[in-house]
Amino acid sequence: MSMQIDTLAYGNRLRHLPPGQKVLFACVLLVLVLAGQPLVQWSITAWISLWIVAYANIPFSFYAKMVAVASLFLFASLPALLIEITAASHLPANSLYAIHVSAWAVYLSKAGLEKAVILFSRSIASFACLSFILLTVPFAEMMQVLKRLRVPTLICELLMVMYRFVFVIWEAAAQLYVGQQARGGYNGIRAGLKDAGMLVRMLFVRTMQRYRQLSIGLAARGFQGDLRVLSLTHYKRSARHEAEAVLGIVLLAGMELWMGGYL
Amino acid sequence: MTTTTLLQATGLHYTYPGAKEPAIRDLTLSVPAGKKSVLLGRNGCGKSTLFLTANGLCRPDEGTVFWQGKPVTYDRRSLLALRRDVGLVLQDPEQQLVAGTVAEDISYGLCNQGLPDREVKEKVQAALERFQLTELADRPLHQLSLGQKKRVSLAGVMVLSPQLLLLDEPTAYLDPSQTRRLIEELEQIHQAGTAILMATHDLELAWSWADWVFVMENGRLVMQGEPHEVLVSAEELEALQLGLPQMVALWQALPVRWKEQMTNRDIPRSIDEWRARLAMFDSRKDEKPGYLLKR
Amino acid sequence: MTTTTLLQATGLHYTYPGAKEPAIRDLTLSVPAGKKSVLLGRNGCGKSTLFLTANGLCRPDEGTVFWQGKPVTYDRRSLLALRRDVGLVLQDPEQQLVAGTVAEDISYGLCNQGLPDREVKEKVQAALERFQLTELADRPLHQLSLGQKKRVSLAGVMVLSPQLLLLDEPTAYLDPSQTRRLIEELEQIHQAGTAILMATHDLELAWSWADWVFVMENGRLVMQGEPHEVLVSAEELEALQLGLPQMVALWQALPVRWKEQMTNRDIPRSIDEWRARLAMFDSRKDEKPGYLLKR
Amino acid sequence: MNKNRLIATGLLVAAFTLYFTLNVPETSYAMHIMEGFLPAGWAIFWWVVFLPFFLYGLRSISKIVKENPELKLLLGLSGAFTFVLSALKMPSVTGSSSHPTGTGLGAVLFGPTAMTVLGSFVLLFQALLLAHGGLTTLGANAVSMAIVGPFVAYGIFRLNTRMGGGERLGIFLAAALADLATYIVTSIQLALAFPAETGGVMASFLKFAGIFAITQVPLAISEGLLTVIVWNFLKAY
Repeated sequence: MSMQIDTLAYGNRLRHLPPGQKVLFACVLLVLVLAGQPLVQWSITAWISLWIVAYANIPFSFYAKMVAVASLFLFASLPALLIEITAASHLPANSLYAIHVSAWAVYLSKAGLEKAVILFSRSIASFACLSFILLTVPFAEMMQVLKRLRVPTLICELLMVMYRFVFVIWEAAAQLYVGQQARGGYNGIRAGLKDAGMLVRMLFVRTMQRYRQLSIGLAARGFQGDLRVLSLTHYKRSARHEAEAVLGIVLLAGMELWMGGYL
Repeated sequence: MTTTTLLQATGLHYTYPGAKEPAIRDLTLSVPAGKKSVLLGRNGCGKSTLFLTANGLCRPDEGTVFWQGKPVTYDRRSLLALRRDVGLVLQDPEQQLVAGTVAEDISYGLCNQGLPDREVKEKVQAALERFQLTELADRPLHQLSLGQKKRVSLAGVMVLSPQLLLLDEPTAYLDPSQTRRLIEELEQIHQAGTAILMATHDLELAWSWADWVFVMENGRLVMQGEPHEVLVSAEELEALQLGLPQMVALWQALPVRWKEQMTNRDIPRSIDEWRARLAMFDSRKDEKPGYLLKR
Repeated sequence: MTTTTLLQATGLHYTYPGAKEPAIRDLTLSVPAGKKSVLLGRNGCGKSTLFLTANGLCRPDEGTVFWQGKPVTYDRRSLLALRRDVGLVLQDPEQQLVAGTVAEDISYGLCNQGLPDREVKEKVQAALERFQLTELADRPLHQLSLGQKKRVSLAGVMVLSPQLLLLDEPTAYLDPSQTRRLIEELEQIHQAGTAILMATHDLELAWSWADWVFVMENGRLVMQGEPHEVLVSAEELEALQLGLPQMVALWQALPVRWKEQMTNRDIPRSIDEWRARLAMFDSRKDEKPGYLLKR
Repeated sequence: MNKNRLIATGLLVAAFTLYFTLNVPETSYAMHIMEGFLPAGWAIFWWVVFLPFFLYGLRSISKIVKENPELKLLLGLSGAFTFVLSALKMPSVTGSSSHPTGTGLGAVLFGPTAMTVLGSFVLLFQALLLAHGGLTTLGANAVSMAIVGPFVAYGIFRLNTRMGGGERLGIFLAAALADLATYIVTSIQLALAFPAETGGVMASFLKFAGIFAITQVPLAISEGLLTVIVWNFLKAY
């Protein structure tokens, strides 16, 4: 696994827009998706994908792969939604396909299929909105949004340390993995499990070392119990993007109302 | 600049909890203001412990640390002030960097000092420019190269305008061009009035760069002085398992009769000085100097 | 020893997943048997990637790696054999040490090779003695000093009797005496028939130690040859931001008319050689040589 | 009808093929309920269930941290460690690569309340850095992975110790059962949101649980084994 989302987010072309605006935009759309009709949901998917791929300049192949991987959950759940089992005598008339096993019937339910279709459009659209946040608001800026939302300081501080060291520890794990392989490790499943155990242990030991070192390193910088930092970033609002966002949301909301949704 | 003493330590002893041997023992030294000092010594000789003590992170079991003549008291306020005045850059930048982005990280020390936001931002801005980090300001730390990380950790310390900068092996793992760049930055820092004390294993660097040399062995200070006093005796340095800087050894190996002809017989401290010493021989112009002498 | 080729790479390209720029591109090189080679280049030039490729840890996107003339196939068996024959010592020993104690760690590679327990024990015992680690055998790794850790990581690789030893900046953070000791150990390893390829930033070490020099830049091999071919042109090396080894620069700066009088005009590769070149001038014995020449 | 049948069969085959081909390396990520999968009502419901636990955990952490602020660093590092653990691809009993969730080990090492907070953070990072799970479904995922998992692990470990079971057995059971509990809770959450046409929630639960068992049972076993190995190593250290 590589943390490519993070890398792409720092290089996205909508980086200069205020992060609060981007998060708000995606959240409004997310609400519309959760409450909306499939047609509205598909429109949102298309529109936000345009923002992601065209405006933010995220490679389409990466975005598509991200959606595909996330959809795994959807596909994994499909059989449970579609296939129903019942006594043969109770088989609904609108079943799409049925196999009879003695007194039982295993069938594809029409209602299940409809549910799956709805679920499909909702999940994909919501995921697209989430992706917009992931790919256009880098984590450090997300933290600024959280601070503005008055999320407790302790949460912000812990998230900051975590974010910083996720990458350090990840790097350490990758290095250890390479180190083991270079000495012929991971040779077979049993040895592999043992090697993985060694790696996790070393990683734990190293994490504790890091803790001791970091306490010293930060104390040297005057750590007094707070992990407060300030950000310098200047964001530029863009009238064009704001106009498109507002207009689009109004149109989508209108479409939803017109189609008799429960907004 | 007068050569007042910035940091002074008298009779320090410190033993890490659980350790058998003390890490520093009966250590007495004075770090002069306005100088570029290096601290030499084998691994485990107590260099790092001395740094931690200088910054107030280790409280010595015995002895006293003085900062600008006043003994360091270990209450919170004076420690905070000491840590502003004595900047410590540790070996591994990962040890010292904590925030999400470069600019945020540089602001950390300032925020700890409780400065108002506007001032913090101004100072961070200035530090970013000074260390040529402006372009990286919004980059997350994990995307930086080692050289860049080291620059950020230096910037995060220098932004507090310390009067003494302690550096623990800043050149390790740097390539020659990165090392050169770091030395240039340190030169600027020194010019701007900050005293520097650098722990290093690089004897060549010590020879060419330092104004003052400390040598530690086994928790004690065993030699100190100007480079041409400390770094020229093969026997003494060999006994400390350090060896001579190459330039010194090579100069000393030059035939005595050549050296006698020279006007300036000091051991050169840079290649340029080396050339200058020898220039008189080629200035007789019995032939065109090789192209390598051009530059 | 004949100079056959141990490791050969032709037209290698490799781009890390998600990276924009390839880490190595169109890289073709041969590592000769029986030599002590160094690999120079700025940080990020692709040295480490080359090492990983040589050990079969990176599978190149294009190009082929040959081991003793045969292309490396990436199946499990041949990889295991390759990793026995090509020992890789990484920069930071922490990257490589995985077990609880010194002896356990040294046995790790042997166990992976599936050797019988008795043989493993014998070999570990021999390695402990050879690297003077016997006393530390049962010590937990985190109690060791850096120099000891580096020795353990070297022992853990050498215990497999590789034919080629790859070392990634082995001298970083070592003090001069530890560095000297490491070089002695490498000398023994080389004498015993193992070829060595060391990545380093230490130009002095490259000059004094290597038989063969590779220089990489931007993922490509840009220079190779014997030290006196590669490490003597200030202009070329400056362009690669490397600079000359000090000894070469100082020698080149000696007046031409002095050098003309010498019988052997090769650039010396050690202080002893330097003295030997110049000895003829002092052998005229117009005065007693300085005490520093005694040694 | 005939056409419908064909489409339905095709969809089913496609779904299974996709599931089994794409699934292999990402096995256990399939346990994160994806963004938008739960209807709004259920998403909110699980957030409401989750928050009190989270706030309780946060309060207990903030007390500890007030006394010793350095522990913030330890907690942050532990969170990062857990996240990395959850993102590592590990050899699994089935031979494929998958990952351990690490909640079992974390709960035994750091205690279940701290693990609730750290676990939620790990889920947030998984959502933000890896796009696994989601924000609206974070509540539901946190209930199964950051609350039930750690508490089960901790409870089992304590229970086993009290009953005089061996430590290794306790660790194995704690890690493996925490995984299983997580997956059962997820199945319940899905079943509640999507009851079956016939048989209701119970039938739906069996279906979801049955599907996820393919990946989650072997995973739970390998996580249990791995945790024991790690535990042994840690004790030696």
